[in-house]
Amino acid sequence: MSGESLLSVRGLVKDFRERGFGPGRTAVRAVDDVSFDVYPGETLGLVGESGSGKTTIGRLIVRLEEPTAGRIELRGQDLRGLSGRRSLEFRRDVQMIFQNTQNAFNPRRTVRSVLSDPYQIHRLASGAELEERIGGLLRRVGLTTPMLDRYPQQFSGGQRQRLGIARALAVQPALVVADEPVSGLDVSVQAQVLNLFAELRRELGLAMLFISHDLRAVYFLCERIAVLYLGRLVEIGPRRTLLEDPVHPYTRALIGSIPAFRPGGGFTRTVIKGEISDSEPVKAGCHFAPRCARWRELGQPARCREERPLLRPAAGGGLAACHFAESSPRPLDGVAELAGGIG
Amino acid sequence: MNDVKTAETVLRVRDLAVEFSLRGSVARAVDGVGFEVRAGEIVGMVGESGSGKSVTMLALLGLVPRPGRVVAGSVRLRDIELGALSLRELARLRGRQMALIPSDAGAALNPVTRIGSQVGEGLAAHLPELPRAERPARILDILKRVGLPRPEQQVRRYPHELSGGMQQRVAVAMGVQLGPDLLIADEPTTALDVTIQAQILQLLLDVREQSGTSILFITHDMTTVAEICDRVLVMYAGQIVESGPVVDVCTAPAHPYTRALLDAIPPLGGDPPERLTTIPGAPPDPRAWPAGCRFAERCRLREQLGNPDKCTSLAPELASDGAGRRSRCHFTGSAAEAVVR
Amino acid sequence: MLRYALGRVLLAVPLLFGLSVLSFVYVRLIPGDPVTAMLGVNSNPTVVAQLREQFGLDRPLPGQYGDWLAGVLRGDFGVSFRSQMPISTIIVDRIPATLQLAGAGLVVSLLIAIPAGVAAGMRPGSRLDSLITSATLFGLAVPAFFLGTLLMLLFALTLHLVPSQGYVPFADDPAQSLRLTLLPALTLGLAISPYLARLTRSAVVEVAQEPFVPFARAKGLAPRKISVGYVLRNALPSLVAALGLTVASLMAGSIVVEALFNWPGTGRLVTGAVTERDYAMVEALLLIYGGLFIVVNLVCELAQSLLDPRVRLT
Amino acid sequence: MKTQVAVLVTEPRPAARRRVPLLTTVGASLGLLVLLTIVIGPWLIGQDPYAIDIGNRFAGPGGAHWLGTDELGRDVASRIAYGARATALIAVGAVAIATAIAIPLGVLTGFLGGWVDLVVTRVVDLFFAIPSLLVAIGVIGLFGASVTTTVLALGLSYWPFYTRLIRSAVVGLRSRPNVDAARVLGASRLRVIRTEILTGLVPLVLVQTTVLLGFAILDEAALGFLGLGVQPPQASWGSRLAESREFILVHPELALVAGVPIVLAVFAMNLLSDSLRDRLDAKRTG
Repeated sequence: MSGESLLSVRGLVKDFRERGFGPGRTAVRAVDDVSFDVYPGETLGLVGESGSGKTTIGRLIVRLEEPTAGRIELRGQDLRGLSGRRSLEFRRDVQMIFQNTQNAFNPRRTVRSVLSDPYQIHRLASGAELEERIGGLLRRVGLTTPMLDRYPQQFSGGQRQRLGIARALAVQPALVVADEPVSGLDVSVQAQVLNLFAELRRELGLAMLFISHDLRAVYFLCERIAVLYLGRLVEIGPRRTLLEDPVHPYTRALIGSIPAFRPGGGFTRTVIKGEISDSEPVKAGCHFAPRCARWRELGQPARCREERPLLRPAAGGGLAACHFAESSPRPLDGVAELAGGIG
Repeated sequence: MNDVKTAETVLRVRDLAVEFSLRGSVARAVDGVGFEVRAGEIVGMVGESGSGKSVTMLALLGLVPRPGRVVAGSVRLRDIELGALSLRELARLRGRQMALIPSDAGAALNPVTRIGSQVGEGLAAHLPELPRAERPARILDILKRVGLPRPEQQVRRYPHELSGGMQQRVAVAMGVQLGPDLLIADEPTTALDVTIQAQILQLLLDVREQSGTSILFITHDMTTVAEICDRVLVMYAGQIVESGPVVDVCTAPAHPYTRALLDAIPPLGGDPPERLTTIPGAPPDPRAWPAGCRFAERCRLREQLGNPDKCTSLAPELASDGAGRRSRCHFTGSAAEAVVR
Repeated sequence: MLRYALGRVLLAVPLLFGLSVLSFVYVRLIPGDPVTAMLGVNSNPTVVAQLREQFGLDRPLPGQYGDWLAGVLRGDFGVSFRSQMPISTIIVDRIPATLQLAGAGLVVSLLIAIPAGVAAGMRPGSRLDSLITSATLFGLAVPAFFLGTLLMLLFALTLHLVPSQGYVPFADDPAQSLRLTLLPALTLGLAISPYLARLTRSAVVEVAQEPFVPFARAKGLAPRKISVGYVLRNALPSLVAALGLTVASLMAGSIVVEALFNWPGTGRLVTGAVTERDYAMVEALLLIYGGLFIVVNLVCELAQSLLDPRVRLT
Repeated sequence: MKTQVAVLVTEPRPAARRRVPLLTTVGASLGLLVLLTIVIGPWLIGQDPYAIDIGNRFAGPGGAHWLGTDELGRDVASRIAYGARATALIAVGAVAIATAIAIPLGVLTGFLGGWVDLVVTRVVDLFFAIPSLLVAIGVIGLFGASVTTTVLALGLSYWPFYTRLIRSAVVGLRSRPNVDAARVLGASRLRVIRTEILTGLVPLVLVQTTVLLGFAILDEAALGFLGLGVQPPQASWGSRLAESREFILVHPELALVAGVPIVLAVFAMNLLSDSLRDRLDAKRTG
């Protein structure tokens, strides 16, 4: 991860105001001062549980939402206040793949009509050339041209997600934001779609922000992984470091709660107490403190409640936001075993 | 857990078949499913969407929605033949001897009824002899047992005021409160965050530990099966294609579908592979199951064996190896293994 | 909850205000001069001038509106041009008859529609559902006056069971009053019930598809408990809201039914006022009908939120 | 308990399986009958609807007068057939007016949201608060009763409810991910409205058109009955009712004969709209 970054996110904040009237409405901070970079050709995984703000970050980057504060830069150009033609050019650079395959398409439009959109909007092709390019696009994602006259609901979930990928790739973007693209798919179909992603990346040199709650899918596809908790980035680093030597207590808990797949090994998950919802986060302090095992081990130091931990370099080339990152013992003794997969 | 093999049988399902007739065509969603669940055992039922696992579950409960209908088979719970029961008797049995834990408790709880009265409904329906005055104590007791924090406050709340994990705990409480012989858990953790999943699975294991309840665990996730189940049933295209002890099935799958399913799981750790192993194609249409093996079209083993005709012409039986494992494949065994390795 | 209720009430205030402006402006929209429109072109100029002054038409509009609104708030809607009587007196005089008809009609329609809608909605696609759905589709096609004529022909003119037309105040002769109410109420109720039955059915169908219904069955609850405690209870909030909207049909239906049965209610006033160009009366009736609709729907919305704990939070 | 039955059972609602074909056939046949009455009815009957024959009042059906004669000795059948033309014209015109207001306004408010939505929706609510028949009566009160004002009155009485319907549909459509996808591709607002919103409104508008046509026929008749619709002697279904009403106690059969075509036509519309609803619903969920 050297060289110029393609996408640079700095101090991103997004507040959502409750619907209603008057000044009594409370604002929810969905994204809280998040910064990271995506480099050309790289895939960054964004993991977190519900309420972590991962989807909002994706929507902010593709400008479906406007940030409350912070900068999003593409190749050094600030995206705020892009207008007209420049905004359209940006759309060619950054595309999105959506989660819900059922609703991601208009059920009343044929595949041909939907896939014509990008070419018509950006005036890239028309007539016979348009036809040819749509056909090529469809073949590229593993579908066939006779499918052009069908409606999206006549496809299976996996095929529909291929259509979603085709739609995003039509404008040949430099960066693709994929929001939970494989959740809701069966395991075998999920593997097909993940392979397609891997293939496209290799061949097109695509950079990708891959948003998912599924650490297995993220680990397969992403060189680097960023972990979010309640709107904040708590750890970011190369995938192996993050998995095998996580620094932040939440990252450890998250990795520990994933089934390791060691048949015969029994139930070995780390069960962390409490839920996101019942820990009223102290704005000034660490959001994870109320559920943090290390915080309890260390005798509940006041610092965790009073001072917001900032991202600092950690061993292994990553960054972590924890006051007591250094004082921690190595997390898992059986990393090699965990890594074994199913052979 | 150790004496599971000798324990008595709680649930015995034989040749179960469920059909859906629609616009003249008939889809046999469940076709000849048979299995047993023994006392204190957790049996996993794994399959992808359309495999028939959910319809099987609904058939066990006698809740197959129209236009579906159970056309054959027998379901015995302990010594009761469920098919012979009247609707009223079946209703009395549901929730008491056989209980369901739903996949999405948030949607399965009645949104307009307080948690306490909702848990109490089961008591009122199944234990009418229990004095009304004793119900609140029973309700609090069971909510405490499932680890619901501050149950005295929660009983007065509505479902939407609880988090997903808390809702799921309430659903578990409803399932276990009358000490059922069999608990059917329908993807009980799919809708939850991974840290909460761990909590709920731990809870189910605790329930089994404390009360010896058998659990039929329905899921699409092989990794969860591997860690909490004793035995596993793998379903494909309306049939069981393989069953056996979890460790055996997961480490040395006998059926090519099971193997493919396990291979498709992205490995966690080390250097990831360039590509994942996938299952080509899609499951067959339930309105026209193929004559031979239903997995033949997508089967790698068949390809490696040179596409023998037998696979497409003759439907394989679910053959037992005599040691508690069954597999629905013509080529299970050493000959095929030799070719594959 | 209080916040929600307060918000709802506050939303109704500008609506009522808007309605008053609309009713006021309506009369001023009449092409040309309202007085000339009422009296005809060749009318006596002295009378015209007198009337103009009486209506305050010679003063600026905001002032006119202010006076009119102040009067309305005191219950004074002005004087009917035709009868030269205070409009409020006329309307108050007519209200009991309309309420009696509308109330009885509503009861009839509820008695038919709720059971029919629930029966159909509980088992969508069943024979019973097909039958009820077809019946409602046919019922929706039968105009109130047609239905009323049929009923009148059958029960009054052929069987001579009840009088065909007329009205007696309940206080004067309860028995006769009820006998006379029978046909009009039946007509009104039957006319509205298909609409209400369809609303009930769709509310029930929607709830019956929710996952908590099969889960309730899996818990072994009795079918009665499920249909009442789960399906009907969850459908209730939307039913109450639908009932609020039904008031509009009730009002429209009563205009026609009153005309058919010579029923001396406010509905007769509406037709009379329009044909006789009694604009002050039209103005008052618009305000009263609209205001009633707004208030009834406000009450229904509040009741709906009381019935649904999920609404209370917002 | 989210069952995967839905995956298998492609029919979204088990409802309306056997029902649709039969009732659709009935609806379509009735609709065709009404259409034939409008197009060739007058020619087929071959009687002048305005020819008065005082000597032959209240004649029963038979002979040259298929449905008998009315209080002025005019041919009832031909008055109904000619009246069907006027009524159809009024219904189509009223629905066209309501649609022309409701679609742009509903799309504008539902899609843009914000203060435009807030303000316009309040105004719509205001008109919605007045029962539609009352609105129609009010419009007629302003401009007097005629064919033109009836069209206007009915059109203006339907738009508030129709606009609300369109708006809420648009709000639902707007939040679907396919709209996000179009925006991310760089589609302008107008393009999003054209490709994602308007296409999504097609089923609703089709269904509502048939529903409103039925309403309009009923309301034209109601206005006629109240003496506020098309004025006699001009033939329309409503004016036919107005004429027969005077004799309702003596010759109620005249009112009934006048009502039957209304019932049949509206029933046809209702059946068509219902089967349309089922079919389009099924298509949507695949």
